[in-house]
Amino acid sequence: MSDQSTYQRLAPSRGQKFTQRTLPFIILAAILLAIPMTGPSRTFYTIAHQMGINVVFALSYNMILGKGGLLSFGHAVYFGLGGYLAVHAMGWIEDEVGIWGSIPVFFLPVVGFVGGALAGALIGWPSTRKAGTTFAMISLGVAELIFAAAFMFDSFFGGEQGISGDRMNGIELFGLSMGPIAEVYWFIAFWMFVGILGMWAFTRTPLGKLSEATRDNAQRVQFIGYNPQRVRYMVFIFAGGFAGLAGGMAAVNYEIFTPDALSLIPSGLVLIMAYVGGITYFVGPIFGAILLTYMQSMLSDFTEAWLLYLGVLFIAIVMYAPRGIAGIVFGFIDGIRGSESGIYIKHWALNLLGILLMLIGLIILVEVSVRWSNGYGDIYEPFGMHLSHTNPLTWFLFLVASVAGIALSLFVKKQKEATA
Amino acid sequence: MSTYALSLSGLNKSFGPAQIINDVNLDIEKGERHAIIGPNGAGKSTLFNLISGLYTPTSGSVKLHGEEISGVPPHIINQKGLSRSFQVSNIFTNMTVRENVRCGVLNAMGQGYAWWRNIGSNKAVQERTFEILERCGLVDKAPLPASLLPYADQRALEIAITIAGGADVVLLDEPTAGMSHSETDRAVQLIRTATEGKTLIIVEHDMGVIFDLADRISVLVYGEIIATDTPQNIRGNEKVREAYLGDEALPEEVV
Amino acid sequence: METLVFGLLNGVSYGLLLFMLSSGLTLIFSMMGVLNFAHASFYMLGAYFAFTISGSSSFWVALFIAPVLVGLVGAVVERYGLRKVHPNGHVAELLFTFGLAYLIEEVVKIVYGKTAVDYRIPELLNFSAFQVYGASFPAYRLFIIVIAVGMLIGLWFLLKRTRAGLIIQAALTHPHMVGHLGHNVPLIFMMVFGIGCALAGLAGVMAGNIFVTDPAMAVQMGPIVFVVVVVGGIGSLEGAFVASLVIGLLQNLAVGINASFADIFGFLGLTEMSEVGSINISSLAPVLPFLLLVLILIFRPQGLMGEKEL
Amino acid sequence: MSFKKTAILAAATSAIAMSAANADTIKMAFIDPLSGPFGPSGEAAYTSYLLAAEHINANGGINGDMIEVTGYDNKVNPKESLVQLQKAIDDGARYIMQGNGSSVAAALIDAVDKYNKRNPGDEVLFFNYAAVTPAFTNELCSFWHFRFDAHADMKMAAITDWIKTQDDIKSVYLIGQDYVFGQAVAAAAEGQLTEKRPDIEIVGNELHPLGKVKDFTPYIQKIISSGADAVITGNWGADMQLLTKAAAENGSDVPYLTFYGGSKGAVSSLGENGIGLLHQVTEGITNLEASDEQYALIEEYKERFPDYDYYYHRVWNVMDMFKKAAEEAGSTDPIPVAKALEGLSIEHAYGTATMRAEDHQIQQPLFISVVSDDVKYGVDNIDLGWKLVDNGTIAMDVAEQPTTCEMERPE
Repeated sequence: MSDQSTYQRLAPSRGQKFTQRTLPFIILAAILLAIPMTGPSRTFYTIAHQMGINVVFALSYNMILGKGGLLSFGHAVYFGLGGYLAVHAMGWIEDEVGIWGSIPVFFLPVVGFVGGALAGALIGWPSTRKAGTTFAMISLGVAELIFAAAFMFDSFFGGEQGISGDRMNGIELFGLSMGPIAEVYWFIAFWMFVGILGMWAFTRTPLGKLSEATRDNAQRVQFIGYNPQRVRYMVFIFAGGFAGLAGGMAAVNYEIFTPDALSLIPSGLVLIMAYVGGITYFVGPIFGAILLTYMQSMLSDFTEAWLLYLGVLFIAIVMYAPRGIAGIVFGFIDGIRGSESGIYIKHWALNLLGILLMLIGLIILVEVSVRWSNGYGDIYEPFGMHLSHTNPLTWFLFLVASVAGIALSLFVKKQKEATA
Repeated sequence: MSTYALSLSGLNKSFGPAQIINDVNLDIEKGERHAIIGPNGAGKSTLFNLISGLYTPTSGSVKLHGEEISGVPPHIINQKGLSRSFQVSNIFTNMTVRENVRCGVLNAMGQGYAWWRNIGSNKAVQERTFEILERCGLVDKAPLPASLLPYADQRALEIAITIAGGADVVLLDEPTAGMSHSETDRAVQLIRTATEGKTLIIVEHDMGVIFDLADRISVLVYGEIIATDTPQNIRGNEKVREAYLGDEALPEEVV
Repeated sequence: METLVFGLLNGVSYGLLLFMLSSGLTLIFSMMGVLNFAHASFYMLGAYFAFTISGSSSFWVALFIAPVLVGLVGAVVERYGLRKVHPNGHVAELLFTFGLAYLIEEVVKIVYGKTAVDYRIPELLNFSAFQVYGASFPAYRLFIIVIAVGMLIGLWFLLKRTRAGLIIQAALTHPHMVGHLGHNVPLIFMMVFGIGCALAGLAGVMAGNIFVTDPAMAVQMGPIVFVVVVVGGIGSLEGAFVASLVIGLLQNLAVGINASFADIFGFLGLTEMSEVGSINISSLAPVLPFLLLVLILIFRPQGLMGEKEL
Repeated sequence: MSFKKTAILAAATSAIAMSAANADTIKMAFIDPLSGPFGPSGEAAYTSYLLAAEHINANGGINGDMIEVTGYDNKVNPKESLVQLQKAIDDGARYIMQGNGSSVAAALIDAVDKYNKRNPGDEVLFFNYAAVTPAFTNELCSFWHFRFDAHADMKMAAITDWIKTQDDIKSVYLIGQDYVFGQAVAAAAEGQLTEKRPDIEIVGNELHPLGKVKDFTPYIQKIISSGADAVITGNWGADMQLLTKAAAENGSDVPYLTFYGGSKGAVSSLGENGIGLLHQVTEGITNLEASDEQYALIEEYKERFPDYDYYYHRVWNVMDMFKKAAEEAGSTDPIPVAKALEGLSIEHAYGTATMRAEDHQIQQPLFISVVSDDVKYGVDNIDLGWKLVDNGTIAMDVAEQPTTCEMERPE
């Protein structure tokens, strides 16, 4: 018995396993169950569903980017192809083609998974033989190719119009007619949970670990008896499958798929989601997906220039925080637990203040410019201030905020260097 | 015909006009500890790359336990029981030490490319990982990211990954390069225990290590093996002395 | 016959434009390893700058000033952005330029609006150069050819006949060697990036008025530029030149062909009725460059004339 | 991905907003492109809705309630449109206006049907002001959908009737956008030409990708080398403008018979070359004889939105008919309004418009006009404008087409 206890010394304890692995999922499930009890609005549901889909999509992307080291510019292809297959399946369910009549719409994400995985298996075979920039370029080429080809094969892609379906057909499962938005919630929540759990479990499998090993050092993987191309290929199929799962969720949620779903735009967005969230952490893309979806649907109501803020955020993350939001959050937690937490918090707070000041400067500049450029005579009026482009106060505020923010950041940087 | 653990015959490798390996013939018995020495640029690493499958020979053959392996991809050669280390640390930098070793263990434990099992629930894998870590003195460092290890420990991890798969033919490429004296002693001890009962082929510059470990030594100069013999005989070999003249005055220092 | 002549004429002028645009990226990519995602954004900036300048003075001023401005923007981006990201590797650089492309597009939307601006061909060149088969060939397209050839000669002269050019050439194939020789590599990088962007800007000045100057023009052109660079091969301006012409001709000739798959593969039993059979060759035009890209990457990763694999 | 232009509207109509403080607002959602290649098409219609709403509000609103029009940018993408529809409904809109792109309209009709089925008592209506694929008021007709523009077959009938009188047109080239609408136009042209002028040869039938072609030169050169005597196209937005631009550059000098020659920039990019050649079919043009009020409206629009021209006359028809229906029904709820709209007629500036009850397709006179330099109102801020051609008025009953619609109506 002593033998066993020695090797188990390295494995996490039962308590650690519970707090690090089981507990987060229990909390997630509890949150998902609790949300409808708060009586959310239609708007809330609309955004929450989009978040659920994006969370799964972004996590699937991170299977290849963060865990596999493959930068893809065409991940939406698998989302789209999985989604298309699911929409077609929705049609087959409606028409009761073959055995489809006996399959509930609730399980369409599985069809999406199969579609995405098949597409991954087909396209991944030539493209995963290479990694790095070559892979990135192939993914771009394939994405453009399939997007362009989508307009030629109308029977599958439906041309400009896309393919529509009706989710209120087939067998009802769990008493869900899937019609009203509040019923769709359970569908999205269920599959989001399954998707997160599935992809997390994947990281714990031998293949999941080998994927990380291949990312770190493909050459060495060969000398522990594995073919890195095969590892990449298999991981790619799974990533395609989970992207397809998200596509299947989207198919049921929106009841339509158009060729644009395969284009570079969603592929770029999922890249930004994963990267901004933090690709080195499993939860990173979840943060990113939630933040981006929020920006996409809520921030876009407040400002026309939300994509500009997104671009600034993305570049700032690439330049100053390559571990993303998750890196910032976990870094902060480690920092306040660390031995010099006092200094750490001070630096952190000053930095935050600096960033906020710069952000204020940026917001003033952008919002005033947007309205000036539109020429509708609209004026930016935060907190009752009347900031037009002719008002000196506008430019004064912009200058003060920006300069103070930059100065503060530089000051903190100097201080950090001095203490280090 | 008795099968050698490793047998090279008429091996040639050229890159364009440059002939790097020139008609190398070498047979290594099972269980033998064989060292390859030679001046810088002699082609030692290229030889390793040819044996381990990273390069395909221009001509000639490489046999592992009598089976032809030239032109076979590295991972297949590894599965057939040949493992190698690298001159510069070649580890999985963003994973922990334990995960590094565990990856090395997977294939031998029949895990294949499994995606349906929890890596943590396989007892045999955990035991084996622990055993390797313990043998390489890395147990205390197990939860650290490999990139944060001190240099000597990275070298130890390099060896740990190499032997983790349980290959019976082990190629070590300068395992003690850049180590201090005490670290080197520890490494030699590690190599000795870790390769117990295995066939070992080692490239080293530290002659102390070589003469301490090796049963036989081959001397590689300009891509050719000029001598293969026991350490004693190598020490007295005129051709070897000539080749090393002005490079590293080896035998005297060692004696 | 008419189709062929039209296709050739348009293909060559479009191909040369593509070369003008992608030669800069070939320089940047070969030397710095940066596959600049925002390269087409600089092309867009060129068009917008030219629109602004020609509005307040004239097209001819814009032709000289706009590329210089774009080049300066490029140099600033390299100095204060890319250089900071450089230590984090090529993927980080790629991501940086990817974000930059977003940023430039949004800034353009704010400054110039979300729809196309009315950037026009200068009156002086707005006439028909000659007639073929009843169609007139616009003088401006001829002008594009002249400018592109001029740029080609200028670039050739710069690379082959000047000291800076020799250094750049050396750096194309052996980037790290140049540093060892004691040259100021960061400065060279900044200059090459600036020049590359300026060339893209020049392409924008030339193309913005025959196509459309709108915020989507970068996204539309970007992938094609990648195709040219990758198909041409790393470190090979000749390759980029050939690839540009091939793609220009391919796309223009394809549009002119009035045949469907069924007409060509009819002997295989393909009919107009089937979905594949009814696809027109002309509708294949947008697909062809990417097909070429994927095939090249799989079967000849060093590109048409490159020496290194990607 | 929309930016709601409510703020802009509020600024533009702030005076009215004040007076409307204590009345209810009727929220109307405008879902159309407000950016990209078709942005100008959307903007032109959107600004028309804003002005129309402003006028109704200034005259006391509808049954005392004020109208609020909010723009949602759909980028002519059906999927994005459904996202925006969802958002519009969440924001409280019960009336949806859309026109650009039959692919979008098809998705909206379907989505509105489903929504109304799933959310009884909470219905929404879809006012289609420009998506003219005939199917929407035939086999795909819906109680919740009303079309305020003549559909493709009706417009094509006007064009082919006119061609019937043009003996020198012996061959025709068809070019259009590759989607449901472009296909419908091509089919209508082929069918009606063989019926009315069997001697005319169709020398080309080309579909190009929607909104993606930046240079129509190769297409124009195909047209020129085909030797066609006339070109028929349903292109709109940037696809129309770029087509005329390439036509001018390459010296194509045959009549262009279009649905949407009035798309922003088409006339100016053709310039003088377009005189007597570029034709369009519409429900009204600014240079027709009209009342002083109509002239005042045209001038007010131009003054307010100098980038655009008064083009979307049908937008005023949408709003006027909505107002009249709501007043007749005594309610602004969708179902009573829809029932009142059926069979409703109004007198507008250029004739009578009737909403045919059986398929919800508007019936009205159509006008064929051509680019001319002898006009009261120019377009694109140049001196060229649209002038009625001889015998260019097609009476309502002539333009009328039969329908196959079998509509399901709510209780």
